[in-house]
Amino acid sequence: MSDPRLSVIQERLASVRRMVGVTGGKGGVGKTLLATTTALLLAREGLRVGLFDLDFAGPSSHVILGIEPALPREERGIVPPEVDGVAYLSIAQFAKGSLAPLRGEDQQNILLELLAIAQWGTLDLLVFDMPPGLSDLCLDAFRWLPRTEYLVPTTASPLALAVAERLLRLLKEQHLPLLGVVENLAWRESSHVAQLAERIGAPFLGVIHWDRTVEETLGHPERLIATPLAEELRKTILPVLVSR
Amino acid sequence: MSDPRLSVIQERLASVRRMVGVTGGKGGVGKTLLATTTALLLAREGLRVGLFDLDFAGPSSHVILGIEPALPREERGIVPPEVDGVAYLSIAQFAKGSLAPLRGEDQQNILLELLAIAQWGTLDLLVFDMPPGLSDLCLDAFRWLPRTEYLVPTTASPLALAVAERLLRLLKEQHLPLLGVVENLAWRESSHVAQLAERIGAPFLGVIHWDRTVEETLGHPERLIATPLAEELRKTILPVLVSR
Amino acid sequence: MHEWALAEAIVRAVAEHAAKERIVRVRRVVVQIGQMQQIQPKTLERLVQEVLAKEYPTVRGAEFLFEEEPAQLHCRRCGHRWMLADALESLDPDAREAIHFLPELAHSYLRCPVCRSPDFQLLSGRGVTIATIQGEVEQ
Amino acid sequence: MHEWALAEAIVRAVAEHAAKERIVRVRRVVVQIGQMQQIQPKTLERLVQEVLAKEYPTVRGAEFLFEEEPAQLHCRRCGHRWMLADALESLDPDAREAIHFLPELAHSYLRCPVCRSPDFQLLSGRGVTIATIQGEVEQ
Ligand SMILES: Nc1ncnc2c1ncn2[C@@H]1O[C@H](COP(=O)(O)OP(=O)(O)O)[C@@H](O)[C@H]1O
Ligand SMILES: Nc1ncnc2c1ncn2[C@@H]1O[C@H](COP(=O)(O)OP(=O)(O)O)[C@@H](O)[C@H]1O
Ligand SMILES: [Mg+2]
Ligand SMILES: [Mg+2]
Ligand SMILES: [Mg+2]
Ligand SMILES: [Mg+2]
Ligand code: NI
Ligand code: NI
Ligand SMILES: [Zn+2]
Ligand SMILES: [Zn+2]
Repeated sequence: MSDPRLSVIQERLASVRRMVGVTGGKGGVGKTLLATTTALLLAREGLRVGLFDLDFAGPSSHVILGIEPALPREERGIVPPEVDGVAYLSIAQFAKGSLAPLRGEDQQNILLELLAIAQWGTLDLLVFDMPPGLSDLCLDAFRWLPRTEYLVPTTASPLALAVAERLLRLLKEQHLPLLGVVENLAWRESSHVAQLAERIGAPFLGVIHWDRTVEETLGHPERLIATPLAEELRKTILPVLVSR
Repeated sequence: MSDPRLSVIQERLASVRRMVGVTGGKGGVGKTLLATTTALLLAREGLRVGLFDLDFAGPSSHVILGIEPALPREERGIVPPEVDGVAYLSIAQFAKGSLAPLRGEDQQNILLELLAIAQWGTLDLLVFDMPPGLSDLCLDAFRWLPRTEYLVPTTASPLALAVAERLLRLLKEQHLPLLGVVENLAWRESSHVAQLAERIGAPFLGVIHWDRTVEETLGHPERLIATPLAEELRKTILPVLVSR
Repeated sequence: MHEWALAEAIVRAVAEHAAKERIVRVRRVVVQIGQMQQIQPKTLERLVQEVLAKEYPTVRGAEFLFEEEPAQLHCRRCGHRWMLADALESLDPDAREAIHFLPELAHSYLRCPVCRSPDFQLLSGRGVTIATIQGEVEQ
Repeated sequence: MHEWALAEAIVRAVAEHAAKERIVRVRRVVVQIGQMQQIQPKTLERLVQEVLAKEYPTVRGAEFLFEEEPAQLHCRRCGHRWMLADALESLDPDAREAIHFLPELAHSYLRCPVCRSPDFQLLSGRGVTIATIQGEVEQ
């Protein structure tokens, strides 16, 4: 017998119009900050937005949102609570402070369980904050969340570019929807990211600069969406998410 | 029957005096850059040093070393080639450009295979560049490389601190040797990392500043070890590695 | 009741299986409930009937049997195998609740009784699985 | 010859097993060689004897049998199962060499024949395993 949870995933996401995975291979390129800020901004644009932190081995979006994670309410499953206008789900809501290391197979089980029990309801957009590394979660998203469109932030550092390139080639090879590449944490002019996008044949969405003011605002969504970073997100990322 | 590879791991590492894992939970805190630069610096101090890139899902140390990865020579196993005085092993030497995503169980198998076949010979110190996330590789290092002493770089960002704290508590709970915590990528005064170390009861080794010059030197070890970053590593990290 | 979501998953999985195997009427379904997930068979039974009341004509009327599956764990570090038995009962309610939702969170609250490692595997008794589906096949 | 390292692993594992089970003289060992790793039984046989020439008195003189184990793969995305057969032969030498060292690198060079996914599992035929150890136990 196949796993009964597989039989309800599509049902649970049936009223979610679009799914967007923020991924990039490398850690520290800003996936979590961009995914979270983007979700907050979209909610202010009047869209019904969800944010699902898929970094089960190292969740951190709750720190940006500034919440004390608590168990979601139960109703025909669990209902992702609304945080600053965003329906929000993270393993931190279940594990609180004490999250032990989780192997890939455990992460896979957690993903499946949460997909089976989370009642997202009607959403215009569900944003996935993906973990670093091309590993289990990335493959599981490919098979269980095939509608996901990908946004790939990377820095211009050769270390990040090498990993981003592998990921982009994989998305292309597997014919997965690729919204585009963004350069993040820019602190000087560079054309490396734009060139990579061009070489791969991926849309280049623009540059997000290193914003010295953003760190103070972590934990304070209202202040976060008023930063220069948020302003740049409005110009680079929001158009591809709001347009269609 | 147990896996025959398990029977030779200790033998292969029998002449390695110390093993040091650079780990930190979060991606992008500088694990790879610090592990690689530290290995290069130690080699210049006259120590016999090895560097083993354990980030099988996103290797990048070869980019810092500036090598075109090639298959290691075979002799009673494989012999990690010497790169700038450092015995070096990375999955990039086998996979070249085309590394597909690897699940945790595949990474575990790769670790076991490489531990079984790599002939490190006599080393004063073997440095492990660990992957981000508290996941398979971290748990496998605990069980198969129990002598490993850990160095934990983190930035002062609350996002990185949250993950570093979980990791440090785990190392403490499991009574694993903890060399200390370093603040990396510092661009302004902050006492958060020092305070975390104090709270956990871990040695605080000092601060490594964000170095604007380092990016140009990636791929050029001789230039990398002449940067302000390398100078700071000599003061913070080298003492705990050379001393004993 | 997050159990409702699992009850629906079970019913849908049975209905899908029936459709695929050309079963026109499901007679009997055996469901195993892993001890880790701490779900009451009575609760799941009631919720399965609630789900069935609305849809799924091929499954309605089937007898559902719920069996509790004991949890067995295996330490990856020292090789020790053990039964969970009533280790869950000694945990505080928050920990039990977390494991109720996500059995993998057991790694945060339990340790190998021999070597204290959190690196153990859930061999059995994790969650809800369907063991048997019997019914009448289309002629 | 990186195979030497694996031959040593096999011999040490047999010697450890013998010591634990109080086998004073190992008679017969069956080793399976996974097809993925593309190791010649003849080569492994020779290297095992080379290793044995130096140490391991309880194992020396034992008969070693090497069996090739066909590789079976299973696609996690579409569920397809297939035998590797001679798919390896059609790869370029670099790819074969990479898989020879690290069978997991097959994910970089092979795809599911049905859905083209790189997300498959090596069910069997990965690498070197010991199937049987027979010998005389201490009285
Ligand atoms: N544009 C930016 N300006 C300033 N800081 C940033 C920017 N993007 C990311 N950061 C910071 O960089 C660090 C890594 O970002 P994070 O979102 O956690 O990356 P990832 O999720 O890819 O690992 C965090 O401390 C975050 O606050
Ligand atoms: N002290 C520093 N000064 C400047 N750049 C740094 C410093 N430490 C790390 N970096 C850069 O930050 C990025 C992340 O570092 P990396 O070593 O890849 O982190 P990790 O291995 O933890 O993911 C890289 O582009 C690296 O060159
Ligand atoms: Mg992140
Ligand atoms: Mg790294
Ligand atoms: Mg409950
Ligand atoms: Mg060869
Ligand atoms: Ni419940
Ligand atoms: Ni070989
Ligand atoms: Zn144990
Ligand atoms: Zn397939």
